[in-house]
Amino acid sequence: MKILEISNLTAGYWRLPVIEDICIDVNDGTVAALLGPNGSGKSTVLKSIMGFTKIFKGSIVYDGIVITGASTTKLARMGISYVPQINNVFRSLTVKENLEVGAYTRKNDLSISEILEVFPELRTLLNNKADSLSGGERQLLAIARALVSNPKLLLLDEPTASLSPKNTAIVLSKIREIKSRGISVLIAEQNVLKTLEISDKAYVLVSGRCITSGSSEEILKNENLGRLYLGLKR
Amino acid sequence: MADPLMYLLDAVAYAGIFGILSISLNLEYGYTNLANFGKAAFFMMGAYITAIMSGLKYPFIVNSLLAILITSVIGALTSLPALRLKEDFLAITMITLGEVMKLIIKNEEWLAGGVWGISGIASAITIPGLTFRERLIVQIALIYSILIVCYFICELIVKTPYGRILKTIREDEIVASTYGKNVFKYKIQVFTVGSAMSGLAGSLFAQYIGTINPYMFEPTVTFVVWMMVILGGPANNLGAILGAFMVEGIQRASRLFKDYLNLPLDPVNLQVMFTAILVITVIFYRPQGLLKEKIKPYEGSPHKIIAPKFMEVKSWIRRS
Amino acid sequence: MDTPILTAESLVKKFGGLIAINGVTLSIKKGEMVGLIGPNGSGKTTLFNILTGIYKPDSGKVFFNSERIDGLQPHQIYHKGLVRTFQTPRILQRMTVLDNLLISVKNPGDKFLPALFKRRSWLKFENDIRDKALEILEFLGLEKYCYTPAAELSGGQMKLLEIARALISEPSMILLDEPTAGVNPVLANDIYVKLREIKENMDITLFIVEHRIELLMGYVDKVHVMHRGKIIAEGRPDDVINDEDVIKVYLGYV
Amino acid sequence: MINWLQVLTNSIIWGCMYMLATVGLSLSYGLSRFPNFAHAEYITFGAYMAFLFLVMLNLDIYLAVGLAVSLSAFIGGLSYLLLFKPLKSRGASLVHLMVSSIGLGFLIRHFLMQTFGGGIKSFRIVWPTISIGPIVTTPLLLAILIVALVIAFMLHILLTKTKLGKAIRATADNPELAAASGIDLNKVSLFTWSLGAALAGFSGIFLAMRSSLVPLLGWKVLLQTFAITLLGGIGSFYGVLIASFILGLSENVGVVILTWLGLSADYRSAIAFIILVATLILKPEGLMAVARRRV
Repeated sequence: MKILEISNLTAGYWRLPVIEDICIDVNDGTVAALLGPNGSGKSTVLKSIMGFTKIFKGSIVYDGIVITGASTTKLARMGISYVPQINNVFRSLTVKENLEVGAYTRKNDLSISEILEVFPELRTLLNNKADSLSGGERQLLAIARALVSNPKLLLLDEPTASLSPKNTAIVLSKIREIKSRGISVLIAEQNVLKTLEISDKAYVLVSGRCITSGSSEEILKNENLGRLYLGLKR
Repeated sequence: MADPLMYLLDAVAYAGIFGILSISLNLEYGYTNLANFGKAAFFMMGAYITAIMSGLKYPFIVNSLLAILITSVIGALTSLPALRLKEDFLAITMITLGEVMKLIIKNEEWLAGGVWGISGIASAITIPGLTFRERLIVQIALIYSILIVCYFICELIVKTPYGRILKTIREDEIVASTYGKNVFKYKIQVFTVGSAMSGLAGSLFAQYIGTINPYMFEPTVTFVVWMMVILGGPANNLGAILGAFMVEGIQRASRLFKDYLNLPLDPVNLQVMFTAILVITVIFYRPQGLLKEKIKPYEGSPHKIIAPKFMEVKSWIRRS
Repeated sequence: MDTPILTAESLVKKFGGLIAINGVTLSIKKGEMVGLIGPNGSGKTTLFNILTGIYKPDSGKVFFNSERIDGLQPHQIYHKGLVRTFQTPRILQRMTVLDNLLISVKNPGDKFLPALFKRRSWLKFENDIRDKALEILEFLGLEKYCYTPAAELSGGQMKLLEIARALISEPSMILLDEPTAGVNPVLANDIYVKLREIKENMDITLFIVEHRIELLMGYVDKVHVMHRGKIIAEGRPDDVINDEDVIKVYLGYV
Repeated sequence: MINWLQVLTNSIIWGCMYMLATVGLSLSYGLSRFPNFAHAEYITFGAYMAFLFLVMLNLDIYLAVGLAVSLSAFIGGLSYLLLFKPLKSRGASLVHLMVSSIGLGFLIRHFLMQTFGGGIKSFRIVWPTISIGPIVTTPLLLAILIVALVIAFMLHILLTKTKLGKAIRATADNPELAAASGIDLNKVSLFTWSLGAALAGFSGIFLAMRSSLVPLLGWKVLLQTFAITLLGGIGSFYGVLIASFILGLSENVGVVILTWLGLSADYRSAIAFIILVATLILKPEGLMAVARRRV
């Protein structure tokens, strides 16, 4: 069962297509990774799913429904959560309030303790302003905020960028835990090897095109991965 | 007014005065993207300087030059802090500046006659023995010759390399400064020129109308000028003048309309409401204005003829 | 040809708690074509912004032609002969392509009074500079658009226009921020051919941020690799490509 | 001898009035990212509606005020729905938005002038004076104080304790992320605009009852509202609270100084202008800037 199916997507901003002809499938309950160096269009794929870009052609199907061009609010209500790479928390709100806003679409009441079980690190910070958190804490909060809405699909944009190795490990272990709760994840990352450890499937993007894809093992075994990744081989 | 021709001539004179304001705002907003919401303030300053000086029996030429000088200096001074601001902050500052200036004029009776204003301002050209209508025609001649001069100055400014830099600032300030232009300096200059023109317009207004009071310079004046530029077409000087004519025409027409149809409406209210609805409609459906900006090389530049020749020669060289 | 044109000495730039540039030292020789690569967020664009005066470094020095330029305003640095292009093309949409070029040249008519009263002197200058502008536009294949409003160009043509605009001011060095971003592969290759020509024939030093590594490697003399605000490798393209550290950085080992 | 206690009391009451008048402007500015110059006319509108119901139709005072405030809210919501929302979705520039808001303001003001006439009107209520120790006040001023404090407290609860209030703050902080959290930006904006206009209308009623009702009622405090908005930091409720009292205090102390200098007390608005310009030059992000972090 596929939770997300992107076919032949060409999208970008204004008149410049950033990604071309991208096909991505995410199976229910799995982690799929978008890998690639900077400028390869990973973020653009996620933003296109979330309705932030201009889509020139192609289609996006989520949970059996075509969502190409749907409004961001509607997508959020359908169970897609998104963590942008930057500006991913409400800086002027406290940690608790961030979580409460994250739970905006939930019908039933949110129990903060539920999410704090997954993110015990945030427990002591509940009344701090998000602005005052450290980089690692803020990233955890961003993910927690996206999770409290009980999404079916989580889109993560470079969650480990500019984090220390220790914080990177924490974030990655959280993603594993998220997967174990049956939530599908599509993660965009530059950090290839660490990401492949947690993902089931990966797509390598270079200059806006998908140059290779396959299960994580296949990708890892590829001897030419390094050169491929740098766009030196096609 | 009983005489329809007089009414028409009066409207024409007003349109001329507002045309000057309109092209000055066009220089600031249309070409340089400076949102000056303080037009009424500089207009008022020009008018009051002329009125006060006229009371001291100075001739119009001196008064108007002084008005230009003082408004440009005050324009430059206010622009120093204001122009570093973003568009919305600049708008707020300028609109409130107008209110403060009005406050001063209302309160300083010794200087500016307070709320009663100043009357008996001598007109610029006094030829004895003319009828009222003839005097009006002389006025129109004066106003329009100044309008034409202002128009040519603005056209000249925007069709030089200097004007090209103004447009660059409008399009992208960062590009302008990366390519070696001191953006702030250009903004101050434009603001100064714009203020000077508004002061001149105010000066003309005072000598034309003869009596001024603070209530003639409400923020509606600023708004009407904005209306002219937006309706006529920003970054098009002819458009700005066309806008001045149209807005003035619409305002007068709404007054006539009221008279003939006997609508139970106050003409001023009808005018303002109609203008407001019109400006909103234009912003909705034709944000670029009636006359669009012409994006082309300047008129009369010898290059127009040279360019195709250049291409011919180039390709000829390549072929041989 | 071994004199350095641009030297940066231990530059540091912090944004709040984030250290964007962490002690960058580099030196670029006159007439070289140098690439700058590195993963996302490694500080490449920030470095450009420091070099061109958009940001002030927290510490460190920048020398251009042995003159200290850190702390100068962008327009002052421009007048020293150091020009840049932008990643997302910053073209002036409601102006003709030709005007987009001409704004970059210092013109006697740039000042208010000369513009109005010394018409003859700047008109003459305009005519000369237009010929040069047309030459550059022709070199980049844009000559038939010279009177088109720039908003009507395609994305790739806008990138070319940016390069043209930098060229016409006769700089001694151009910083190019991803000259091929959003451009189709064929045109991207063309752009590099042109850049190489510029370097060879016009004696202009080029410093290029690029994410199309393959393309870049085929044309440049030297590459710097940035990671987490530091230069981690530099050298000839072949050496850098085969440098295990570089691949590790990209794959996320480090 | 100057009764400083009286000056302080007046400052607080003026602060309350300014707070009511400004909150809506600041919130809508933070949310929609442009200054709504028509806000001043919401103030006038509320006052005229109260005049209509209270004096012309002779309704009960509470009913009349309630109706007037609701109608102000309606006008605020309507101007967002019919004017600013479609303009924003058409990608109107900041300048176009500002010009349209000025246009809307004139439309409202002259509509009122047309309907009610341009002259000075009075609510014809004579307020007895009450002396509390050395302070002289009227029931109206006490009512302003109480209403403003109650509303400030309710706003505090709304913004920090309710889902809607948090959604408003979240949207002002980071609209993209708010949308990605499932917040309906239009709904939040509509609510904020209506609420802001309602409070402005409320303040208008008080302003008019305190002195008299004129078509320029709202425009006269435009300078003050913008000074408070910018001093407090655009979009910050607590900023507005603090800035209102700062302005109230500086104006009242200023009036004392002006009289002492022999200048007209009308110059009190110039004090707001000085504060406005000083803020823009020294600290353009305001006292409590958090909402507007545009990189």
